[in-house]
Amino acid sequence: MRHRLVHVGKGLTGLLLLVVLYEAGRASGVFPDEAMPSTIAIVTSAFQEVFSGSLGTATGDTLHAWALGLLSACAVGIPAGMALGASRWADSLAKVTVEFLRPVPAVALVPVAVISFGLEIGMQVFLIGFACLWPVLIGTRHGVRAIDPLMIDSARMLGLSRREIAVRVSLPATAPAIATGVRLAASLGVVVAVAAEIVTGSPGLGQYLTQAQQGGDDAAAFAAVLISGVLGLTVNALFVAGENRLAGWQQQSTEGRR
Amino acid sequence: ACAPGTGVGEKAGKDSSGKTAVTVASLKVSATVPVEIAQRKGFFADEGLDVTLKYVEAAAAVPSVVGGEADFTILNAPAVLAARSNGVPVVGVSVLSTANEDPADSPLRLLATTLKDPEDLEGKKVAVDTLFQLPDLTLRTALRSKGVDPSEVEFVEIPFPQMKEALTSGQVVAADMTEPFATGAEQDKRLHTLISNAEGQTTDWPHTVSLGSEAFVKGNPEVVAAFQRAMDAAVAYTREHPDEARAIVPTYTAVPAELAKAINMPTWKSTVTQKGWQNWADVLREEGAVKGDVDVSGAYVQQK
Amino acid sequence: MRDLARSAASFTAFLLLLAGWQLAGRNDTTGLLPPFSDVAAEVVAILTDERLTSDVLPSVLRALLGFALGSFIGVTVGIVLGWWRSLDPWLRPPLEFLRAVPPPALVPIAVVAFGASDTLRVVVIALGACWPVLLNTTDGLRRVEAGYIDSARVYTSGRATAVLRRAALPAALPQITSGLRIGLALSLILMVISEMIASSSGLGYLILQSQRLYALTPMYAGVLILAFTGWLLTLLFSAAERRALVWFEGMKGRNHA
Amino acid sequence: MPESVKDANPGTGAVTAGPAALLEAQGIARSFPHRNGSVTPAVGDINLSIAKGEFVAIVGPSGCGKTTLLRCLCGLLKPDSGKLRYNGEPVDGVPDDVAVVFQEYNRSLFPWLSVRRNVEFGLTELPKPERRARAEEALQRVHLADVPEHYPWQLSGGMQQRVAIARAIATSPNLLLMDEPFASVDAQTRMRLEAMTASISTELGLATLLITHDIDEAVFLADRVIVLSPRPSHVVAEVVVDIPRPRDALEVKAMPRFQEYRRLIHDVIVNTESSTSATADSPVPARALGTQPERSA
Amino acid sequence: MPESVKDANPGTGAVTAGPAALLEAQGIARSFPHRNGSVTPAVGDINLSIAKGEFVAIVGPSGCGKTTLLRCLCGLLKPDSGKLRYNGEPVDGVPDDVAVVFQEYNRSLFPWLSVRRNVEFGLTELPKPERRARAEEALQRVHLADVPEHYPWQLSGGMQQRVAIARAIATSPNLLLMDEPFASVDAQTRMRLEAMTASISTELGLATLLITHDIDEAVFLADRVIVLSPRPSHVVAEVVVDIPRPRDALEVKAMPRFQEYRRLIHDVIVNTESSTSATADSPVPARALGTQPERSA
Ligand SMILES: Nc1ncnc2c1ncn2[C@@H]1O[C@H](COP(=O)(O)OP(=O)(O)OP(=O)(O)O)[C@@H](O)[C@H]1O
Ligand SMILES: Nc1ncnc2c1ncn2[C@@H]1O[C@H](COP(=O)(O)OP(=O)(O)OP(=O)(O)O)[C@@H](O)[C@H]1O
Ligand SMILES: [Mg+2]
Ligand SMILES: [Mg+2]
Repeated sequence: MRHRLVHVGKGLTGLLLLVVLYEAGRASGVFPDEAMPSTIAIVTSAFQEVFSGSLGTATGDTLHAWALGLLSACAVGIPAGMALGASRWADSLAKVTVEFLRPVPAVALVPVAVISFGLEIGMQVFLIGFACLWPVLIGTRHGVRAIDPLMIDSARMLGLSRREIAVRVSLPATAPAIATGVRLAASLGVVVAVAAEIVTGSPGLGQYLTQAQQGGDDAAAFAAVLISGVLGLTVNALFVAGENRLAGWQQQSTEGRR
Repeated sequence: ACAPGTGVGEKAGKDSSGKTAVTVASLKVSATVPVEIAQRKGFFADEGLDVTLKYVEAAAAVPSVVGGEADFTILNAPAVLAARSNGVPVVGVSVLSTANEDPADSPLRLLATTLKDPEDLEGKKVAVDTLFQLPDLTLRTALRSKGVDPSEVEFVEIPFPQMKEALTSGQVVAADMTEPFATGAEQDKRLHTLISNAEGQTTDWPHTVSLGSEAFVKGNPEVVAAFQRAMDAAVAYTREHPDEARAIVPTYTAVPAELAKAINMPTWKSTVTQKGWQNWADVLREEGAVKGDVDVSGAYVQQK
Repeated sequence: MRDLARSAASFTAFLLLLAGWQLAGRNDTTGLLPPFSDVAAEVVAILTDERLTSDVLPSVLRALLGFALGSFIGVTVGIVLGWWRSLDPWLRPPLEFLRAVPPPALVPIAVVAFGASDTLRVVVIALGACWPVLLNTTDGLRRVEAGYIDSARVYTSGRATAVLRRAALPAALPQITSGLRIGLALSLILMVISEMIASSSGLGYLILQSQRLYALTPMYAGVLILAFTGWLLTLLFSAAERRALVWFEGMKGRNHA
Repeated sequence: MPESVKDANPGTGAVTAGPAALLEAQGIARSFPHRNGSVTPAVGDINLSIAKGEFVAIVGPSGCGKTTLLRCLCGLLKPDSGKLRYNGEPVDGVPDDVAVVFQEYNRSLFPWLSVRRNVEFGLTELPKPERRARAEEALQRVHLADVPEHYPWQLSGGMQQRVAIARAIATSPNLLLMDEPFASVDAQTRMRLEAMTASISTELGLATLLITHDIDEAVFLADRVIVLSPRPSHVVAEVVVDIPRPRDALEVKAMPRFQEYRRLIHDVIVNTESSTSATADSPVPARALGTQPERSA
Repeated sequence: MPESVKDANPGTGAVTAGPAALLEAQGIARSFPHRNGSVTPAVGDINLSIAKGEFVAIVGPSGCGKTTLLRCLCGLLKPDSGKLRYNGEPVDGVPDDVAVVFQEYNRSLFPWLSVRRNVEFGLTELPKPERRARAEEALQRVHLADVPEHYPWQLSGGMQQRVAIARAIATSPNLLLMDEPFASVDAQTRMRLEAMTASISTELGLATLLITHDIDEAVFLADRVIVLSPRPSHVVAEVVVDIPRPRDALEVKAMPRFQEYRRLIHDVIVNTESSTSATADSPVPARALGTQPERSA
C-alpha cells in the first residue's frame, strides 16, 4: 500500500514537471501567451466542462468508439498475428498485402469508410480498428516467433493438438508481446479516434476540440487535449494492471533473478 | 443504414405522420444558419419534410450523400463543381448565400500586419486555411480584381485558429481569416484588413449551397422541390432577421455569443444565375484547382 | 525454391486483393471508389511527371528523416526507461500523457515553435513514430533472459554500459526491430498528417488536397504510392533485419529445420 | 522384447523386433543443414527397437546425436531417412501415450504456470480432483511435494529437472523417453530417482528409453544398453544386461556382473573413440555377455 | 590457503582466512521473497574462504542454495546479510578477474554470437589476433576446436556446456566459479575435462570453486570439500582432501584414501539429510581426516 502510494507520488511529480515545463514555456515567451492558456485555466475549464458542459459527453463518445475499435483490432489482430507467427506459409501469403496496407493513413480511408459504414459509430470503429490493427498484429506475430520452440515441443509431447497449443501455450507465452502491441494500439486508438472526429465531425473529443478552436476558446480546446492525455494515462494504467495479471510471470521470471 | 448505396435512387419514404423523412448532413459553421432556421422555424415541416439533422465535417459531407447516409448536405459552390468534375455524382439543389453586396461586410477578409497595398503581397507568404476551397478561391478572385497575380503569392495552409499567431510572429505577412477569427483579430491594433474576399464578385456568385446525390435528386423530384422551397424560405427569413440568426449561431457552433453579435455574415440569397455558377467554373480552371473542363450545366437543379 | 513458391503465393494473394478492388471500383456508383486500373495509370503519371521530384521524393525523405529521428528518440528514451528502471515511475506518467495527445491538437504549439517549415513536419513525424520504438525497446530490455545479463556482468566486469551494449541490446533487438517496423509504417502515415498543416506540396498534401477536391483517383494514387513506398522500405528493412537477426530466426526455427 | 543378444551391425542388419515391439526404428538418419551450404550429420544410420515394458539405455559421446535421435523417435523431428513405427503404426506426430523429459528441462517448463499446473498440463481430459491427485503423486515421487505453488523460475536447476520428470510420469505414458534426466540432481536424490524410475517402469509395465552419460546408471536401470559412436552416430554395441529385477542399488552395484558390464561398456566407448570411428562390427564381444533378460513384471 | 582443518560450526565460528585469502565470505544469507509475502530462505548462514590457488568443491542437496551462494560470491546477487571480500576489498559488483560457468549454460551463452565470439566475449581489451588465439586455445581444451562458427543453439547440451567452460577459462581468471559444469557431458569427456580443470588450475595458480553433485569428482579435484545442509543451507562439514598433486585419475581413484574421503562425505550427506537439519556441530569427525593439503604448484 505504502509502496503504491510512493509510486503514485513519483508519477505525479513527473506530471508536475510537465506542468512546470509548460508554464516555463509560457513565462519565457517561447509559447505564445494568448494562444496557450494557463494550466489553471485549462484545468478549471476541464472540470467545468466535464461536469456541466458537453466535454463529458464528448469524452464518453470518444471512449465508446475507441473501445469498440480497439476490441475489433484485437479480435482480428491477435488470431491473425498468431497465425502469421506460427505458420511461415500464412506469413508469406499475407506479407505483401499487410505491408501494403500498413502505411495507409486512416484519414485517407474516410470516404470509403463513410460510404461503407455511414456517419455513425461504425465508420469510426472501422477507422480506429484499421489503425490499431497493425501494432497488435505485428506485436503478436513477433511474440509467437519468440516462443521457445522447446515449449511447443513439450506441449506436443503432452498430446496437445495444434489448436490447444495455440490457446494453452502460444497465447500465454505471447501474452507479454501482445500486451505491448495492445498498449501501443490503445493510445494510438485514442489519437485516431480524436483525429477521425476532427476530420469527419462525428461527435466526440475531436469534434469538441475543433469546435472549441473554431470558437476561439483556447482553454476549452486545451481542456480537450488534457482529457485525451488523461484518458491515455488511465488506459495505460489499466493495461499495466492487466498486464501484470496476465503476463506478470515474464517480468518476474526475468527480474526475480536479477 | 450501413450498407453502401442504400437510399441512393430510392424513393424517400413517408413516416407515420405522413411526412417525408429526410436526413440532412449539416456543418457546425455559421454559414449553415438557414438550415437551423428552417428546422427550428418549421420551414421544413411546412413543406411536409421530417428532417433529421446530422453534423459532419466537410470531408464527410459528400461521401454522406453519395453513400446514402444523408439525403442532403451543405457545401460551398466551387466544391460541388470540383466534385462533379471528378466524376462524383452530386447536384446542387439550393443556394444559401452569395458573395456580399458590400465587400466590407464580408465574413472573409485578408488581414495583414504592415503591408498596405495588396500588390506588395507578391513574393510573400500568405496564410489560407485550405487551398482551393471557397476562402482561398474568393481571395484569389479578389486579388485578381485588384491586378495582383495570385500565382506570384506564396500561399501556405495554416488553420484559422492559428492564423493570428502566425501573423504576429511574422511567419506570414497576411492571413485570410473567416469569422469569428477575423473579428477577433481585428481587435488587435497591430492588424488591419488589407482586402475583402468579396472584392471583384457580385451577389450572383453562389457561396454556400445545399446538395444531394444525382440518384436521389433524379428519383425524388418532389422531395427536392419541397426541400428547395423550405430552404429558400429559410434563407429569406434569415436575411430579414439577421439578429435572430446571430442569436442562433452560438447555439450550434462554438462561436461565443458575444462575438456572434459582432461578426460579419454573408449575403443570404437563394437566387443566382447560370453565369454565377460559371464564374466558379472559370476560377477553378484558372487557378488550376481542377484539371479539364468544368461543366456547370446539370450541376444544380434549376430554381422552380 | 520454396522461397520462390512463397513469394509467388504472397503476390497472388495481393493480386487477388487488387482484383477485388478493380471489381468494386467498376461497380461503384458513388464516384468515390475509382477502379484500380485508373489509379494505377495515375500512379504512373505522377511518377513520370514533375510531381515525382516536387511531391513524392521530398515527402518520402521527410518521412525517413522523421523515422530516423523518432527511432533515435524511441531507442534512447526506451533504453533509459527499460534499463535504469528506477526512473520509470517518474517518467512514465508524463510520457504516457504525451503519447495520448493527438498530433492535430499539438499543431498550435508545433506551428508556433517551429514555424510552417519542413522542420516542423519532421518533428511531428518523429514525435509520433517514436512511441512504438520506445515501448518495444523498454519491454524488450525488461524481458532479456536473466542468464544473459549475468554472463555479461561477469565477462564485462559489471560495467553497466557494456552489459547494456553487448548483451541486453542484442538480446532485445528482435523486439526493437518489431517496434521499428511499426514505426516505419507510422512515419509514412504521420507524413501525411504533417502535411495537413501549413504545406503546399508533398505526397501527403497531394492526398489530402485531392481528397478535398474529390479527385479520388489522384488521392488513391497517392495512397498507393505511399503503400508501395512502405512496402519497399519494409523490404529493405527486412533484408537488414535478416542479416542482424540470423541467430533469432535460426534459434526459433530450429524445430522445423 | 529383445529375443536375444543383438550384434551391432550398423548399416546392414535391420533389427527385427518381435511382435511385442512398441517402437521400431529402421535406418534413421538426420543431419542439419547450415546457411553456408555445409551439413552437420548428426544421426548416421540407426536401427533400434524397444519392446513393451522394456528399459533401454543409450550412452554415447557428447554431441553424437542422442538428443536428435530422441527427437526423431518421438515424432518431434522428421528424420531425413528411415522408417519409424510405434505400435505398428508409422509415426506422424507425437503419439498420445509417449512422454518425454527433455535435456534442456529449464526451457521446456512453462514459466507462466505454477509447478503444479505444469505437472497437470497434459492431464486436461481428467476431472479436476483426479488431475490434482495425480499431479501431487507425481510431485511426491520426485520429492517436490512442498513447492506446488512455486513457479519454475523460482526453482533450482535440479528442482526444475524433477518437475519435468513429474510432468512426464503424471501422464502415465506407455513409453517414456528421458534425455539425461538426472544430470542436475545431487547424488542422493539421483539414487532415489533412479530407484523410482526403475520401480514405476516395472510397476506400470512402462517402456523406457533413457539417455545418460552415467554408465553405472545405464547398467543399473536398463535391460539393454545401446552404445553410440561419435557423430554421425550409429550403434556400436548393444549390451543386454542380465541382472534380475527388482534390483537393489547397493546390492547390484556390488555384484561382479555389474562391474563386468560396466567395464565392458566403458571399453566399447574407449575403443570406439580411439579408433575414431571404427564401425562395421563391434570390436567388443557384446554377444558374450548378453542373455535373455529377466523381468520381474 | 586454509591453515588447518576447519570445524564446521555454522552460525558461530567465523572462518578466518589467512593473509592469502582471495575470497572471504562471512555470514552470507539470502532468501527470496514471494508475492504472497512468504519467504524462501535459500542460503542460511555461510562462512567460506578460498585461498589463492586453492581448489574448493561444494556439494549439497538439490535446491539447497548452492547456485544462490555462487551468485552471491561473485557479486551478481546481493546477500541479505553477511560480508564479502575479494582480495581484501569489499565486493561490489563482479570483480574483474573472476570467471563463472553457470549451471544454466543454455541461458548463459549469447545466441547471437558464434561459438568463437562467445568465447572471445570477455577478451575485448586484447588485440584481435591474440583474442582469436586465446579463444582457439580454450576451445581446443574443451575439444570443440571444430565448431567455432556454429551458434550455441546449433550445439548439443554437452557442447554448449563446454563452450561455457571455454569462455570462462579464456579470460585467464584468478578465480573460477563453476556450477555443475560437467553435468551434461559424457563420462569420457567429463574425465578429460576434469583433468584439464585440475591441470590449468595448478598451472595457472588459479583458485577454483566447483559446485558438483559427484562426490568422486569433488574429492578427485578439490583441496577442500564443503558439504552444505538442505535449505536454508549452512556448512555441515569441511573436508580437507590430503592427496598430493598432480593427481592421476585412475591412480587416485584406486587409493584407499580416496575411498575413505568418498565414504566420509557420503556419510555426512546421508546423516544430515536423515537428521533433517541437524546443524550446530557436524556429526562427522571431519577434523580427523583433514590435514594440510599439499599442492604441487
Ligand atoms: N539445430 C541444429 N542446427 C545445426 N546443428 C545441430 C542442430 N541441433 C543439433 N546439431 C548438431 O547435431 C549434433 C548432435 O546433437 P545432439 O544434441 O543430438 O547431441 P547429443 O548426443 O544429445 O549430445 P549431448 O550429450 O551433448 O547432449 C551436434 O553436433 C550438434 O552440433
Ligand atoms: N528467483 C527465485 N525466487 C524464489 N525462490 C528462488 C529463486 N531462486 C532460487 N530460489 C529458491 O532458492 C532455493 C535454492 O536455489 P538454488 O538454485 O540456489 O539451489 P541449488 O543448490 O543450486 O540447487 P540445484 O543443485 O538443484 O541446482 C530453492 O529452494 C529455490 O526454490
Ligand atoms: Mg543431448
Ligand atoms: Mg543450482
